[in-house]
Amino acid sequence: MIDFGYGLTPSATLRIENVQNPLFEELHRREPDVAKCIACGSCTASCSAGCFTEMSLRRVILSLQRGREKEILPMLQHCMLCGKCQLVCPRGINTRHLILSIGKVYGPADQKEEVRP
Amino acid sequence: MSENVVVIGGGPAGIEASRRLRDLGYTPILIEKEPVLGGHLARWDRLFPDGVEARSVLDPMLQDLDGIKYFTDTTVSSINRLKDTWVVKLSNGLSAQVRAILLSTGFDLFKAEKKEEYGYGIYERVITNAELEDWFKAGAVPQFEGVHTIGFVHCVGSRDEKAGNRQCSKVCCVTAVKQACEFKEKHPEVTVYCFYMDLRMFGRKFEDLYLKAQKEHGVRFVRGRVSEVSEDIDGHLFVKAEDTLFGKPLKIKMDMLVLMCGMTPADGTPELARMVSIPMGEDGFLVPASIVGAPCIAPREGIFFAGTSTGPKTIPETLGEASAAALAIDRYLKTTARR
Amino acid sequence: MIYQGKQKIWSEYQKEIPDDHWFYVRSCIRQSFFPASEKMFLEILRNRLGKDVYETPHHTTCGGIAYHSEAIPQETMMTIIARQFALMTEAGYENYVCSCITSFGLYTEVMEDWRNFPELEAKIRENLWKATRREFKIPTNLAHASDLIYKFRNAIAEQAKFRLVNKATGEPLRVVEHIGCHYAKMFPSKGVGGAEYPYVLAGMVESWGGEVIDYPERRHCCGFGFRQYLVRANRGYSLSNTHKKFESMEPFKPDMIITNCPGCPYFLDRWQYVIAEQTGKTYGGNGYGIPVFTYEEVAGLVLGYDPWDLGLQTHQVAVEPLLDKMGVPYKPEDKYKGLNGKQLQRPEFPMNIKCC
Amino acid sequence: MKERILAAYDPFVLPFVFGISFVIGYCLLALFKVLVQLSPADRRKFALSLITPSTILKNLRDLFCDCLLHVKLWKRNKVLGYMHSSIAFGWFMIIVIGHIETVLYIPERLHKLYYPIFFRFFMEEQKQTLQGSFFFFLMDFFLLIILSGITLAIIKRFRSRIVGMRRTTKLTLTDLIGLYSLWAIFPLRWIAEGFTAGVAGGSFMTIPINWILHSFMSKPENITVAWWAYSLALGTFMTVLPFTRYMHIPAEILLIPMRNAGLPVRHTRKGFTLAMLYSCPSCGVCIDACPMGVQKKNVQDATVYMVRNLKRRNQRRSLEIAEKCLMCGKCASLCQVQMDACGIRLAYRTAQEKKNNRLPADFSYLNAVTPQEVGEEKVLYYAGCMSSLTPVISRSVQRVLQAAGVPFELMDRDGAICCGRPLLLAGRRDEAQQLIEKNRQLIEKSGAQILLVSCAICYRIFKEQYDLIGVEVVHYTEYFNRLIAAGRLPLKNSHETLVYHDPCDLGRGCGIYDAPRQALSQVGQLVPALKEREESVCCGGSVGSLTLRYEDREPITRGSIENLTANNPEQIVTACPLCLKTFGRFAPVPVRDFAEMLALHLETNKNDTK
Repeated sequence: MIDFGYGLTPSATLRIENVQNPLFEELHRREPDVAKCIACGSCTASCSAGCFTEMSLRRVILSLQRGREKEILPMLQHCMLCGKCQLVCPRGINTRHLILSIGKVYGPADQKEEVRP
Repeated sequence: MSENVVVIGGGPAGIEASRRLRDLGYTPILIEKEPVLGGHLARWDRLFPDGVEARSVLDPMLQDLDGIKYFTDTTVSSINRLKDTWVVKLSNGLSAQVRAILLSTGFDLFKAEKKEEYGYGIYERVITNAELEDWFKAGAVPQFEGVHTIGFVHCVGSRDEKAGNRQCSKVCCVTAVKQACEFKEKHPEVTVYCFYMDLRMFGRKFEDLYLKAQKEHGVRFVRGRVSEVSEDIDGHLFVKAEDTLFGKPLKIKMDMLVLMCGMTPADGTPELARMVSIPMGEDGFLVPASIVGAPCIAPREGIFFAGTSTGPKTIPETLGEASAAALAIDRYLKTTARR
Repeated sequence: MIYQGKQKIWSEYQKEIPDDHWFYVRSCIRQSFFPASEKMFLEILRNRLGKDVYETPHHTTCGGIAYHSEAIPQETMMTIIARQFALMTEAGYENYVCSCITSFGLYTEVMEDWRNFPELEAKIRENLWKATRREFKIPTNLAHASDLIYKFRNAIAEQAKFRLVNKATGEPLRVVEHIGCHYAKMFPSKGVGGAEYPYVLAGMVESWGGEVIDYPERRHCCGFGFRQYLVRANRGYSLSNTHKKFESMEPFKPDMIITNCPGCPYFLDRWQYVIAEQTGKTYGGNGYGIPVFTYEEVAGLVLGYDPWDLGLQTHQVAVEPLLDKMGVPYKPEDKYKGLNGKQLQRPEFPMNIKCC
Repeated sequence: MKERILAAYDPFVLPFVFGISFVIGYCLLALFKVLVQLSPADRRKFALSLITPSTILKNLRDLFCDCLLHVKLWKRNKVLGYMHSSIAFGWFMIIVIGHIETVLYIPERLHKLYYPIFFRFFMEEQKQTLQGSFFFFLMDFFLLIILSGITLAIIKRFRSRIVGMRRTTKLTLTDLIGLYSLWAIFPLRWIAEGFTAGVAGGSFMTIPINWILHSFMSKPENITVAWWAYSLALGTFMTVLPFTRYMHIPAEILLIPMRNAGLPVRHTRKGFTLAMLYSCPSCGVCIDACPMGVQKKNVQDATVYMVRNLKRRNQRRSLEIAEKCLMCGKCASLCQVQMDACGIRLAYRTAQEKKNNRLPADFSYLNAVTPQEVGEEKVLYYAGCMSSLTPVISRSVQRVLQAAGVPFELMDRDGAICCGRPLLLAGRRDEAQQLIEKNRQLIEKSGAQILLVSCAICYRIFKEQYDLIGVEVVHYTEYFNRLIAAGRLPLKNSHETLVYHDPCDLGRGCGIYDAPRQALSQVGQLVPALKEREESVCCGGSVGSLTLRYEDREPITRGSIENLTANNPEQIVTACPLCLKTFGRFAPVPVRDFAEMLALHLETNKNDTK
């Protein structure tokens, strides 16, 4: 292998047709509101954690829709669940339950089995 | 004998205005260049926001044409001013002398092939909103083998100076959402994308339809204008856009792409405008005396407008304006003394 | 693919290309990258077709590389171009043909600018006068050299000794045509066939028996991009661009690539080597690359010129597999012989991409 | 008195003996299970409480008042109170008197479980004595009391509205068996004792029955049939008891001392929680109490059904109910056995999150927030995150403080760190603890001695979980009321009619009901809501519910507003930003914050910049 001093840069292009989404479907089953987002950004603008971090619920939802679940953890881990986003959401999305559901559906995929009825 | 009024253009605006004029005691002479009346509405299958059949709106109108003289397959050869009247000569050899003319010349769908980068007319799987409507009407969406993903491209030829149309066509957003829902109803397994710049859900229940598309049908909305379309070796489409909410370019393989062609001024309108010496707007639509206060009155005596000849409108707006135009004509004819 | 749809678009983008009497200007870099190409252009037009093509040793760069690398300001570039026009005017020509796509784009842009801003043109005239005491007329017709080959493609086809056809199977060769970005993307009406579905090279391929491939990244830039290539730290972008195109065309199994720009064939050719070295991947089958040609080289091959006289040995990607497909005879032992018939040094072969 | 049946035995006692043995055995096992499931610390705490004199007294009082007299129920509903206490106390007295009689007349038979119960069968009255008549009278008197209670119960069963209940619990099959056998016990006893009243003696209830019975059937074998029936009813009732809601009768005896020992809910169905689950009498008070009940589909989510699902180990439903609840605490505050409904739900949520949440939390960014020096003389005001969406609150608080001349400092001018209660309510206890710790540092290091809080949600967690040393946490309703009492806040009374809404976390959560009312009475005329104080109806906006959708919260809010506006107040006043925002959406009259109301009525508006 020759070192040319440069190399191929990975494509920044989103390829969403390859998004195989059983996880997103599971999330949608738990919290159907996830489909209602109109990306207005009210949640992000009012976010208590957003004062200090890059937390953006709008972005989290979009990332999940685009199959980029790896990008959500750095944001969601800062959430204090204060619920301001739920108060400001014009579509009435149950944001807190959405966040809690994301925590159960996504996340480092090792770990425990869900309590089954 | 009742007074004649010439109505040019037999779409919903022309038919509705003719019926109202007849109700007011005039004899409308309705001229339509196509073989049938109804304009674009005759081609459409279902209407937003509730999905009522276009037929259910148009048919009652077409069954109520008594007292209206209408000529299909007919165009206007010339219009001349004679004292306080207009002499209208038709392509079928007839002519009429009237005091009022209503221009309800409507619109043409933007010619999708003008947006070369979308490949309409080059790639089989790129179709227009009107063609999809044809398919819905025929009751069968053509089965390209294994259609898994389809996309709707909003603003094709609208809000696009390069395409010669700066204006928003107003109805395409909600039409796209309506068609996306219809498609999902027929083929729930298909993934449907809408590529939009803004979603202009201005009308009553339009937002509900949008919500339904998201919530019930899982239609995926991507904010970003499609930049180019190409074909892969199997004939699938490659669609490129920027996901502007995500801030990244996006590429997606599609099995079908529907172009939401916007409204452009009808081809024949400038010629008619020239015949009666009224100005055309910069955008190619007719210009009323006051766009706010007198939207159906031309700045020339005896000329009136209705419908999309003065800019994009929905069906209810068009019908409302047709009635308003009929009243404006009636008032004009009654207040100007007849010689 | 609906072919008639493309034809319809092509019919809307037909530019006027005069038949004869051209003032020819060369490209800065093609003479070293593809040394026989410009010679072949003159050869075909003058000797094969009997056209009047004038060339003067006084012409220079158009300034494009410096301009696009932001090394010189616009006015300087325009003045350089004005001088070129002056040379044409002095030689008594009105039709200007250039070998380089960057130049073609720049000439188009400058002429368009002057049309829109006459005061700018006046200023440039003044600059030129002050600097060189020359005056110029704006060319009546501006063409890229590929426009002329396109125009005479059928005449060339009539004299063809070989066709872009697989001799063994009789099938047309599968050809990727790559158009330089500056040919028509900026001014679609100035290119044959427009910007979206350019016909200039596709027309040649069709005339000479090949089949054009319409692959998804057909419109994409080759990756040259001036600053992307000229600055080494940015070369990854350039490489990635090229890589993207090859990945996209790979399923179509192209036999060859034809180009009309100085940079494109160079990068499409050389980056195949770099990609092979970095990823181990080759695109041409059997460990070979996809051979990349200029349109003059292809015209030369079709007309039966010796591949080594066409300078094909300067390509990184071996052209022999294609020559074999077309049935063009060649002597492998002559590949690295100099003009004097003496064997030059054979190049060291790379590891991952097969060469001959 | 003389023993009539010398064997002191008859086969008819067998059903009863079986029943009572079974129920005692079962209860002992259950007791053992509960005690084993307690954590060692809790067990120690419980044992200690059982020998603490003050707790012993309290236990006795509670057992008497709650189990026998149903004092709480009396306060709430006299008919229901009478119904329950008549049966419970009456039955208890019959058992006690039966034993006294046995002790008095034939103490050697006391070891036979059934003897005091069937005393009248085994003994005969030889000659009438005053003492005998007294006991006969007492027995018949309490039987009458019980029968009156049973009559009420039967009426309630078919016409619950008569006793003031809108919805009652849907009974299970075993519940029904228990119910009917319970109903049968006392009429059968009446008949059985009536048969023997001729020989065994009786009083005003049993003697007349004796006459009537003997007028048409005097055969002695009928006597045994009646006593068999009585014993069978008792036996049936006791045998099914552990599987019915009547399990609450023995369970409460355990629950009361456990509760008085101050044990916390630690598990979803073990230990203390299990004792609570056993103690639920399925009375259904929680059904009407639940604000979600405005929608019929939510009735199944009332606490009584949660208990039932937990008992049946129905995880899916238990989880649904646990996550849906608004955590307003109304059911718990009305519950006869003081079921910690919210505590159990919270335990459920916490267990769920512990098991299934796979996203770690990281609040290290909060390190960037440093304590500000406030000093002792200033009040530290924490507005809370919600208040940034209701700026009227923090602005009004500041105006009132300025008017009263109280020096203060805002703790969260640049965005609040959440108090942690929303996380806690979502079951993320450890994460909440991180925020609590951070806030505690900020507060304690500020040097302030008073932390003023205007959000009821924050206030509750500050009170319950923060354990702030040297800092008094005070809600603005209390603090402003103090200022008024001290004459530092001159207010003018507009005599507008106001209704005050008790926010769940402030009222039921922290027991603050009077301070806001006292203060508000200075600026307007308070009118009562239909239900208020501990029965106030949640606004529906609560962060307590995890799964309730926006569209399902609206009916709750409207229901709550209906409750508030029953007496046509001109304004609604609340003391929680979330209630303010929630009511604001649908209320037909202006909704004002408590501080806003005071600020609007400040006498000297010198500082009023409007």
